[in-house]
Amino acid sequence: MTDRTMFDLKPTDPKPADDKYLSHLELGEPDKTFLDTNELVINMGPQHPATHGVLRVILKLDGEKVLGTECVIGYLHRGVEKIAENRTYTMFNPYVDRMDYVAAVSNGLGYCEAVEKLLNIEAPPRAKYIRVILTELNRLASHQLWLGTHALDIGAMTPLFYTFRDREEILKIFEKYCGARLTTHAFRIGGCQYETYEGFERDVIKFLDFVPPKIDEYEELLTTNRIWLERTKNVGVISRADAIALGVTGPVLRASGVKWDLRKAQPYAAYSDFDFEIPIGANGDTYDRYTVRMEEMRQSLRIIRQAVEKIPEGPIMAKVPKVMKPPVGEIYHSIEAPKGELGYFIVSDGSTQPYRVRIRPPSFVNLQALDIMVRGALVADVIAVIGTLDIVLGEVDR
Amino acid sequence: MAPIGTLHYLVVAAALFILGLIGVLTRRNVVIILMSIELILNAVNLNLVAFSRLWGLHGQVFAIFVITDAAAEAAVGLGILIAFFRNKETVNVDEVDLLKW
Amino acid sequence: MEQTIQPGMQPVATTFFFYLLSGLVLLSGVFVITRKNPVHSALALIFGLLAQAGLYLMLYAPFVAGVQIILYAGGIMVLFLFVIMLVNLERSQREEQFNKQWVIGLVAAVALGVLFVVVYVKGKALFPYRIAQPLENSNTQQIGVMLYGQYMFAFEIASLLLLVAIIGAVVMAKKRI
Amino acid sequence: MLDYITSYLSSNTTPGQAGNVFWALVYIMIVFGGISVAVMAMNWLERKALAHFQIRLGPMRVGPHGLLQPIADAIKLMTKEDIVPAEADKFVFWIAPLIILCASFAVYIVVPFGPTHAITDLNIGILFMLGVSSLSVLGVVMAGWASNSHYPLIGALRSSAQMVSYEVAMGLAVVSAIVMTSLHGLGPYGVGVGTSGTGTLSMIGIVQAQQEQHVWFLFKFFPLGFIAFGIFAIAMVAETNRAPFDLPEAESELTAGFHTEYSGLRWSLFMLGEYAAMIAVSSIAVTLWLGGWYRPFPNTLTGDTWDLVFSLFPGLTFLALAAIAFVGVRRMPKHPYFRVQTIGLAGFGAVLGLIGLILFVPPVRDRIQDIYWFIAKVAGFMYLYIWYRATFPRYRFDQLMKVGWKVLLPIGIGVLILTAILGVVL
Repeated sequence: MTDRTMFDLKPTDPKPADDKYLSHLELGEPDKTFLDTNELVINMGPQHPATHGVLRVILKLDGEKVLGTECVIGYLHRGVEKIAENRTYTMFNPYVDRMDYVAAVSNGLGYCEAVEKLLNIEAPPRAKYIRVILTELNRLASHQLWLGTHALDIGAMTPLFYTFRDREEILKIFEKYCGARLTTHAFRIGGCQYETYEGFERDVIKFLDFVPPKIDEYEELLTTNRIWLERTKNVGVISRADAIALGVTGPVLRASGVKWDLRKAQPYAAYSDFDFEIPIGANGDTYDRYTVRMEEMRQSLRIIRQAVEKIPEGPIMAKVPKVMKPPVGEIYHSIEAPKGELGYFIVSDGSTQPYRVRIRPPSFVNLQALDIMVRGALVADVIAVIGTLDIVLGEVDR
Repeated sequence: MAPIGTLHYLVVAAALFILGLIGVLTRRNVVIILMSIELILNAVNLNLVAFSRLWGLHGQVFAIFVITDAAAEAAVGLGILIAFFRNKETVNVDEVDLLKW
Repeated sequence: MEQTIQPGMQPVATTFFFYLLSGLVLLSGVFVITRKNPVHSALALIFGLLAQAGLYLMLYAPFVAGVQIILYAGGIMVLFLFVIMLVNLERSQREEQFNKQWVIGLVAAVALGVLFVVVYVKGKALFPYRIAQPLENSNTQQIGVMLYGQYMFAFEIASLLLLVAIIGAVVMAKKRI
Repeated sequence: MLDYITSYLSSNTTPGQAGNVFWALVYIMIVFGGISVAVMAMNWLERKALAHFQIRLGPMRVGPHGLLQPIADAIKLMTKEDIVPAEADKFVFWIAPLIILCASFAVYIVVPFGPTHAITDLNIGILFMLGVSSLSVLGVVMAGWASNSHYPLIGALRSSAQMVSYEVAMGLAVVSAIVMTSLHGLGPYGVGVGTSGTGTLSMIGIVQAQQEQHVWFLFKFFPLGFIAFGIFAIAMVAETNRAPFDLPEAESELTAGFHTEYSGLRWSLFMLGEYAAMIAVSSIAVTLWLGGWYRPFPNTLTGDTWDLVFSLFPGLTFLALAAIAFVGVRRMPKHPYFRVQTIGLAGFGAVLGLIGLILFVPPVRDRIQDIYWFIAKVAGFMYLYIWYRATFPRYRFDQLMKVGWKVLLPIGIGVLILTAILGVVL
């Protein structure tokens, strides 16, 4: 088994020219190890149960210790940005749902608001409130899915089923509201297409009463579990400075102790109307990211409750021209998606189709931190860290 | 066929000993030489246990000591082997031709 | 001694099992020293050692058989791992397996074998067909009493030996202590 | 010949000790067949229980409540293509699952289901069990190496390190139980050497020692016996590679660990071996600390009445199972589609009830007692295995090693020393 394979590389060997991936790896001189045998280079993914889709990570291992990683992405690339150049603004709206498919509502919100900014129109207040409610519900669903899969990666099977059970309630509300569960296409440029259905508020309130005990239940299974603590504390630590330097956003950034949340920093939709906290962590390890997300779930519930109570009456759609021809110019608008800052940079040439759309997906940027977080850790930590980064490959590859 | 007596076991032990000896003398791979030494020690053990059927349990007690010894020998032998492998990247005995490195 | 308690296990088909087990022992011995692939050698060694444990059982030495199984399972395990770690199989398959003195080695070994045979044939009186039947039922207890009684000192020395071996192995194998 | 067969029936030893080859073979077949059935039942129970922990239903389609699922799985696995990787070492690849299977089944030779219900009683019983069960690590390493693939190799190396380390803690816990056998109330296995104070390694002897000392070793020198049992209970989970110590086959890290490259029948042999090993180590725990085949309170709740009460348990258990089956029949949807399933479940319940009634017949009742209590205790452990799997996350490899060497081993040594000291002092 010490046979040379095409991936085996000794530090003194000249780098094989044909291996284009490994040639980027700048691992430096690895520590001299117990046996000084060859390092093992293994390929985690793209078909691996714990890489959350089709992420391929090339791991360079010394026994179980990770010397370096290289992410290979693009297995789910569908050219979303290029497609945008051949669609009108309205037609492109459903495509963004397919990026972060577990938080489709957030994607739609970001895109709609960006185009609204470009068109210089504003959605009516009721639409904004509906948007907040649905987006926060979606954040909850996304975090629940993250928790289930993350726990499954670390070996706790059971939370997955609990979170999926409760996520189902959210999806039911989505389904009732707009007919779709996953790729909702809930919002339109200029507001919402659908008025809330009869009993929407009641359903949401019921859900708000239903879910806090469930969140406590997840915490009961994990938060004080010794094995969970050992697996997550001081694992995948990323310092405040590193996190900022790498452009990491969302719960990953907040767990490192940076109080940065676009909902507070540059409020969009109706977020300035609500009162909520931004949970932050201290150490920037996997456990902090876990607690931050758990707390975020509760804060989301708080926001939803306020929104449902204060929801104004009125129109849900602003006056939008039938044929959208935004003035020549460019716009960058970003929102706090469940995974971090989701930004849309749209260049308009004055025609019905955008000249260029560039999307800044949070998962893509957060994934950069993987290498820093797992260097020197063990293989099992790579799994935990991939889980804790909460990446969605649809969004990374677009 | 004659009933199986002590002599039968002794013959097996002798044959095993010779096999081990051939292994030690002719193989180049240290790991296999260590295995051959195990064979030799086991031949000795078989002798001891066979004799213990004639003269009481002392042979079995001694066999246990031999097994202990074999464990110690394997540990030290493999330790030397690692130290050697680290420097020469080989486990062949006839390449051990330096007294120091 | 205590014939009143239990008759002890009666072995069945002694001759058959003797030839089967000793055949296995010798065959695996041959495999150990002839295989090119060291993993196969280690595998053969395990089978040989287990068959030998069977021979010990036939010799009314269950405790030694148990120790053989339990120690060698771990011991050979380690050998296995070392083979996997240290031996570059592809290279070793191409390499010469036997050293240059194999003729001398073979001659010496055969000479020794002849010596054994001579001793056994001449000294048949030394090894009578007598089967003193030690009490199999309390074999372990008797060995325990002997180990902690008569052989106490040797036992302690053995434990010291193991300690020295552990320390020695660690010192030699570890680069930085 | 007939005499040879019938003569054993009047003896009160195991067939191995009586030297009766016929009955020994019969026992071997019964035990191995029973274990195979138990593994299949365990397969179904684990899936059902795990499913209910996780608010799912588990298998429901094949047979009523998925009762025929294990059989369907077995057929599927047997007819599946058996893939051998092209670069694999064919012979080692072929033999590895067999080694695991043999190692985990050979252990049952000495498991005492009752004072006479064991294949044989070896003088080195527990030593034999530990030794043979530790042989399965060889199969694991061979499987991982022979696959000639990275994930299986890492899985195999992890597994070997794990099993070897936890064996040490396990051995220490076992030794402290063996020390307890030597203390007082020496039975037929303790005397006979001339020197009192030697204990026994024989599995039957260990259980009898607990009977003679009027205490399960779990409660002896409280809490020492308890701690030793705890160490064993942790180590045995690690030894069988089950959650939370299932690193060798950590699904999310190493896809499937050492058996990644296996498929079909060979893979099912690994599973069979794993479950058989789980039952085997649970049997060790039951024998050493939980009084083996003895019913609860054999010394305090004595007398004919209590004997009768406890002897009704086996039948009552089966009747309870039958009742559960009939409740299931009642709750079946009244739809023609479910008619076959309803009839099947009713039939299954009827068979269970019939077995329960047969177990009330006095001769059967008295003979089945030991086996029943032994299996009931082992079943408790089996449930624990499932419970662990549903509850715990997985340890990381270095943490696993830390637990083994830095926690369990020192505690084990301490418990052993304290047990010996208390044994001398008391």
